[in-house]
Amino acid sequence: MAEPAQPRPLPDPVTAREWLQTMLLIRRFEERAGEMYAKAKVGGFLHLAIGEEAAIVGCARALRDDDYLISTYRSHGHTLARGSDPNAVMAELFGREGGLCRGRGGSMHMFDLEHRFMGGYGIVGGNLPIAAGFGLASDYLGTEDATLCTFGDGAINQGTFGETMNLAALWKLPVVFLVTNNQFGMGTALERHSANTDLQERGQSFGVPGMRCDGMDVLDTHAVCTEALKIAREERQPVLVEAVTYRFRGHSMADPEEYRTKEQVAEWRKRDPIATFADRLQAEGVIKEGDEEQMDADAISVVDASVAFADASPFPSPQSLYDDIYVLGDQLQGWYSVDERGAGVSRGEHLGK
Amino acid sequence: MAEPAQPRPLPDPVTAREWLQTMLLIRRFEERAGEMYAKAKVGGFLHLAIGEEAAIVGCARALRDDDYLISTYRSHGHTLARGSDPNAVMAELFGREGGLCRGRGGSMHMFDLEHRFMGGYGIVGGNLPIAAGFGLASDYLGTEDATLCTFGDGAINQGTFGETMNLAALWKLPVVFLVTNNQFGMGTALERHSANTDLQERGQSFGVPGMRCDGMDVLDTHAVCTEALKIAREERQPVLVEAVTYRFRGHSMADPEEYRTKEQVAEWRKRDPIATFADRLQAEGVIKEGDEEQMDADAISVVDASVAFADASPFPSPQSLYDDIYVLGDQLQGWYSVDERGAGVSRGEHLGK
Amino acid sequence: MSTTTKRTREALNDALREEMQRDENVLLMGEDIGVFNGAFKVTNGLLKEFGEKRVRDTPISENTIVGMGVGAAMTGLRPVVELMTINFSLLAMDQIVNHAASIRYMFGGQVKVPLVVRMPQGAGHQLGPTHSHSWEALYLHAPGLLVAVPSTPADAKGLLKSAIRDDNPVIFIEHEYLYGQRGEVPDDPDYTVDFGKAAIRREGTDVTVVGISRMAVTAARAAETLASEHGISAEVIDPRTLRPLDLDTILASVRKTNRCLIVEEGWPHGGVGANLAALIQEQAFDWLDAPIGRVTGADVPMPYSKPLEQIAFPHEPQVVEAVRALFGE
Amino acid sequence: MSTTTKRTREALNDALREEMQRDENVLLMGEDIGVFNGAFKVTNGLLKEFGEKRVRDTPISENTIVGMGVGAAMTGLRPVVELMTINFSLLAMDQIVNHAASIRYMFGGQVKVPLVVRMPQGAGHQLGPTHSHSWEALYLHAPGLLVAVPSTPADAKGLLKSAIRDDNPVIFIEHEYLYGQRGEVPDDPDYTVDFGKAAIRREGTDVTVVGISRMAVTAARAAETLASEHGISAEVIDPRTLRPLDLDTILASVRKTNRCLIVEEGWPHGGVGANLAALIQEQAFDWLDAPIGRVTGADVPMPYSKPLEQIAFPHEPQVVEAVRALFGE
Ligand SMILES: Cc1ncc(C[n+]2csc(CCOP(=O)(O)OP(=O)(O)O)c2C)c(N)n1
Ligand SMILES: Cc1ncc(C[n+]2csc(CCOP(=O)(O)OP(=O)(O)O)c2C)c(N)n1
Ligand SMILES: [Mg+2]
Ligand SMILES: [Mg+2]
Repeated sequence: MAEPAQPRPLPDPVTAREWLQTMLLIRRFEERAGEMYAKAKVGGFLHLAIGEEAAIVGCARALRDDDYLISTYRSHGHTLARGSDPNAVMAELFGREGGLCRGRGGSMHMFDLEHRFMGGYGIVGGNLPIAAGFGLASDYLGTEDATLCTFGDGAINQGTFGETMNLAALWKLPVVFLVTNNQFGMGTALERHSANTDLQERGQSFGVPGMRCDGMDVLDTHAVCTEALKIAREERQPVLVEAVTYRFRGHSMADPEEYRTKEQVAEWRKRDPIATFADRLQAEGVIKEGDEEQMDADAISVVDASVAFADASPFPSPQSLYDDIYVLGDQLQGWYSVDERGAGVSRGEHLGK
Repeated sequence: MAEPAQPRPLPDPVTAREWLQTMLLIRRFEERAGEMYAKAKVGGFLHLAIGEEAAIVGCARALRDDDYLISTYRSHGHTLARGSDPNAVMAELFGREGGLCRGRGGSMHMFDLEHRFMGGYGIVGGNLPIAAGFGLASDYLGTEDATLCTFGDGAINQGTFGETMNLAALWKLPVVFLVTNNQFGMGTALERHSANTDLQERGQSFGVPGMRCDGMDVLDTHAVCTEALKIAREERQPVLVEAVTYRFRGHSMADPEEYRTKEQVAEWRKRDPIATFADRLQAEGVIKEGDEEQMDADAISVVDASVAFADASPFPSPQSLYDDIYVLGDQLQGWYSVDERGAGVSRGEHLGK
Repeated sequence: MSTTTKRTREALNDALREEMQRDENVLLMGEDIGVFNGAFKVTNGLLKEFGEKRVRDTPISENTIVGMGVGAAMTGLRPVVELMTINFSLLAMDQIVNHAASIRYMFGGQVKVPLVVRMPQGAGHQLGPTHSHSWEALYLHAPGLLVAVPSTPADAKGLLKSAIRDDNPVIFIEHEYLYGQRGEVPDDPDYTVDFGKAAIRREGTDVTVVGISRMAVTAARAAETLASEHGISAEVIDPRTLRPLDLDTILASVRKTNRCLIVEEGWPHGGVGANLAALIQEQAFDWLDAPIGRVTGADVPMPYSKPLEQIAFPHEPQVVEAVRALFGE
Repeated sequence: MSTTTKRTREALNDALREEMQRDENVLLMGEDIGVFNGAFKVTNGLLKEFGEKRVRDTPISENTIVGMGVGAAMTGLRPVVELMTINFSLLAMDQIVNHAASIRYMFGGQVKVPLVVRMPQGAGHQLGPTHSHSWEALYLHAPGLLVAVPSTPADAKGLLKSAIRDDNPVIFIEHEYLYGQRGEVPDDPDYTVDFGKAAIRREGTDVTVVGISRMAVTAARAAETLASEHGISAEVIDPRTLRPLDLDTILASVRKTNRCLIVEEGWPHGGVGANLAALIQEQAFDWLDAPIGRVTGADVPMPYSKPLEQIAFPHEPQVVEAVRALFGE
């Protein structure tokens, strides 16, 4: 287990409280999502980020509003941190019309354009080139926007990693690549999937400098990501940041966790990013006795409301099946198909001329 | 332009002469192939390795007979160096039944199992995983065979590069990856396609150590590849070797070469790997006045014979079109198809049961 | 022939185990197939039994692990590579089509590539548009590959054993829904199923229904309803392999029934159904009393939301309805 | 409408230039499109004219350059990515199908992906099994993509301009043989060709011949021979785009001629011809007097050797022969 970072100074009290509040929200949201999965309200694969809240909030809070954040299939926390409506996030898990993506994407495919949360992606490594594309657009359009792209330690072995590092360095794109090293790609431990386990070093051969932060420490994650974003934005130099963290739960809901020991999990749980941050805030007088409980209660009530909202939101109508595959218009009015509904052509599919 | 390497000691005279003879053969073969292309005896894309003979012979001679060599679409020289019959290589370029691959592969897809030349591949970067697979088989079968995989500076930006480096390092495969840095990927100069132009460094982030050799110097290339193969074979540790070289001709036959100056080409031509090696051999008394001319004449007559052979070799018969797509046998006797010859099913395609 | 009831995943597991016992050059590679025992538990217990040399957890590098399989197959091994889901196989498509499928041909027959690439596909588990597709049509397109789409535990086992023994690269497509389904599996360790032989799941006289992968099961159920409720006698054919394709059996059936419906889970344009319809109408035009019908998955990236997903792939009622439409009902 | 004679590659070059002039957010990315002026010279002169910001030589990283195109398209640009040959697009298939095609749908319509991926395909230049295939069928399979297969310089220009202006991801498939072919191209810079509208290349009454990409040209030549030597009047249709597909025009023709042949260069199993045959027999069964015929590329990885290559893709005589076979000749 990596050593904790040296203590960083706290931000102003309002900010510090907001970070704690957001981490609590994510924690409670994830727990509830897990419960809803057990109740079959949520389907598919559900990947929780419990334990990784500091890595999420620390990086998200280093962003400006106009910056782009892009993540993986483990991204409820990221979109919440970015400001998405918890109701819509929960409704997405429920597969409802009121979901962030109208129920089309589900847990693995969150997206919130308004808050520049540019998506969770189900293909490991698939989001790196896309992130570089955002950086290219920012550069091309001459904006000051930067992009932060998170992915896992397992994703670092995909071909897109090397390709994207080289291109981002070559074209001097304002992108920070954040590898969330939670020690495992599914059931495969870091040292069993990577010859070089020093992940922040993995970009160096391509000309991308690396930094490491303590992903269990929201302050350290925030400070390092802020620095990295500054370099990306001002020096037009991509940076690879490794956030060392741990997921407390299984990879997804169906995971017997035979690949790690209970002791290892317990060790890491001692460094719970929420508890440690709350302790610090209390020690420094930013929150007082009872504050955390109140904030937690607030988080729970937001989550409660999200479940109520999701439950009340209707399922997408069958008629909407073909919506939004294409941008329809003068040129493309529809298309021919046959499908599950028998031999005829179906709504939305006929070329309406 | 990189500095020439420090002079290395010569091997024994018989060996030294053989190296020179092989480089001359490759040079003359390539020149003649170019002429045959101009005469439309050879079709498709023709990529010549003129200027890269030292990089080819130097690495090929570092191999044992049972080692595997695998290369790219620029591999006439590699297969010749490995011992393939020049007649069959030329016949392959002519698309004849007597070709190395019975005319199916052409210039870009040479292969000679008998000499463990494991193929030229037309997909940039496609041969790296395959080379790792050879290494895996050697390891699995417990042989002492090593694999040497050559590819270009342009190929180093493919995703397969990073994926293969990691896997080869993780599984400790006995493979040497030789990046033939001839300064260009087609018309794109090294510094325009790679953020980090120190190519031997490109494997380090993945745990693959790098070495560099002077690819214009057969002795240096041989020495460095020998060292690398020893590490790969004995320490079960993949190595990345960069051979710094230059192609004197265009990327393929249709190349206006607008991406480089005549001066640059002229500078590199001064370091012609054959001329410099011949001079050295003469200076050290391994060959005497007139020897090189005789060896060159021998090379030319071998190439002459190869053209005569290729010309006399028949084209594949139309009936052989469907040969060797599948290994046929009890289970697979053929398959159904319709094709260019009209609506019926064709020979080799009918499931004859 | 004695049999035992097994789930498809157990039958596949048995096939892998038996072939590994039979031939020491058979090895498994894939993401989380070892310590994790496989995302869908097909490789359960095999690491323990055969060790790290023969059951290899890989990094997440689809193109390279398939490519290593190609290379290892060219030099004496018989690798079985698992890709976690068919959607991820697009990352390996270059190694599968430009390399595995072409190498023997382009090198003039000097070398063979006895590689098996196993992967599950299919909708129904709300995995959304990056994990749920059915793409057998992408692979049947390419000469040089063999393609299997088993629908029963027995076929899964018998075809996988044949695939491992075959000297050609095989794309072996499993279905996530079928993993948990049970069936009788022969105990004989030498039991194999030949490629290129369709199975007639149910004999019938009025219409031929061809079902692909899971849809062979759906088609068979629909046939029961057609018989009991509509007096239509459907012959249900499961081609089991798409390359080679046992067109003879399908044609013989269509020439008898004079009507045909093809049921698949994949997308309609350029799907298996289109391919079969084209072949059948070419070879049996004069026997057809109605157009060849198709029931396919919807022409959409698979949505997550359950009610949308459920209407985006075929179920028994759609098959019944489509067959009846062939009779003008 | 005034026109000028141009080669396809010039027409494409004009389309790129005009759209870049019209919209400053159009940019080009690809291997050797700049300093080298394009492997097939389609981008000739554009780097010089528009500079390095808008004409970008990339490293050899197909999946990532397409993926960057996806990302840039999602955030305000209109990237046109060139892949040097369709075979290499398999490396980018994950970004094309799992990402470009799915993103709008899976994110509930919040974002669009106005990306064009251009690439040449086709045999005839002895480029062997890694550079010569015709794979439009791989891409027409996937909902979310549009697919264009122009066969004339005018269509190449008009469709490429439409593709760049369209808000959907477009797979734009050129043909290496056609690059050098000449034709009349309208001068009007606002000339575009709509997707989803087939072109009737030749009117006829006896048989409908549908030709895809280069095969539209081959089919038109065959039609002349059929008329002059065999008294058969063929109507030749070039669908021009495969998604959307103008099935109406094809059906109207088949309902008039009662016979149909589809000519394509790609592989037969799961090809465009199979798809069209399935659709046509479904919608026009009662009008068909003969099975729908197909002439396709041979079911082989494309061989290098010239005589083998030449028999591995369709030529005019095979089309003539296949049409005559539809009349029992
Ligand atoms: C291309 C691809 N291959 C495999 C998978 C299956 N898969 C999903 S998550 C995962 C592990 C990823 O690990 P990591 O990148 O460390 O992220 P984490 O789950 O730890 O957040 C795998 C193998 C996938 N979704 N996409
Ligand atoms: C996947 C793929 N992309 C693009 C090409 C086209 N192409 C052929 S050679 C080449 C340049 C390769 O350069 P390098 O690797 O340096 O090798 P060199 O030609 O210099 O020997 C390119 C882009 C290809 N064959 N395969
Ligand atoms: Mg991880
Ligand atoms: Mg090069």
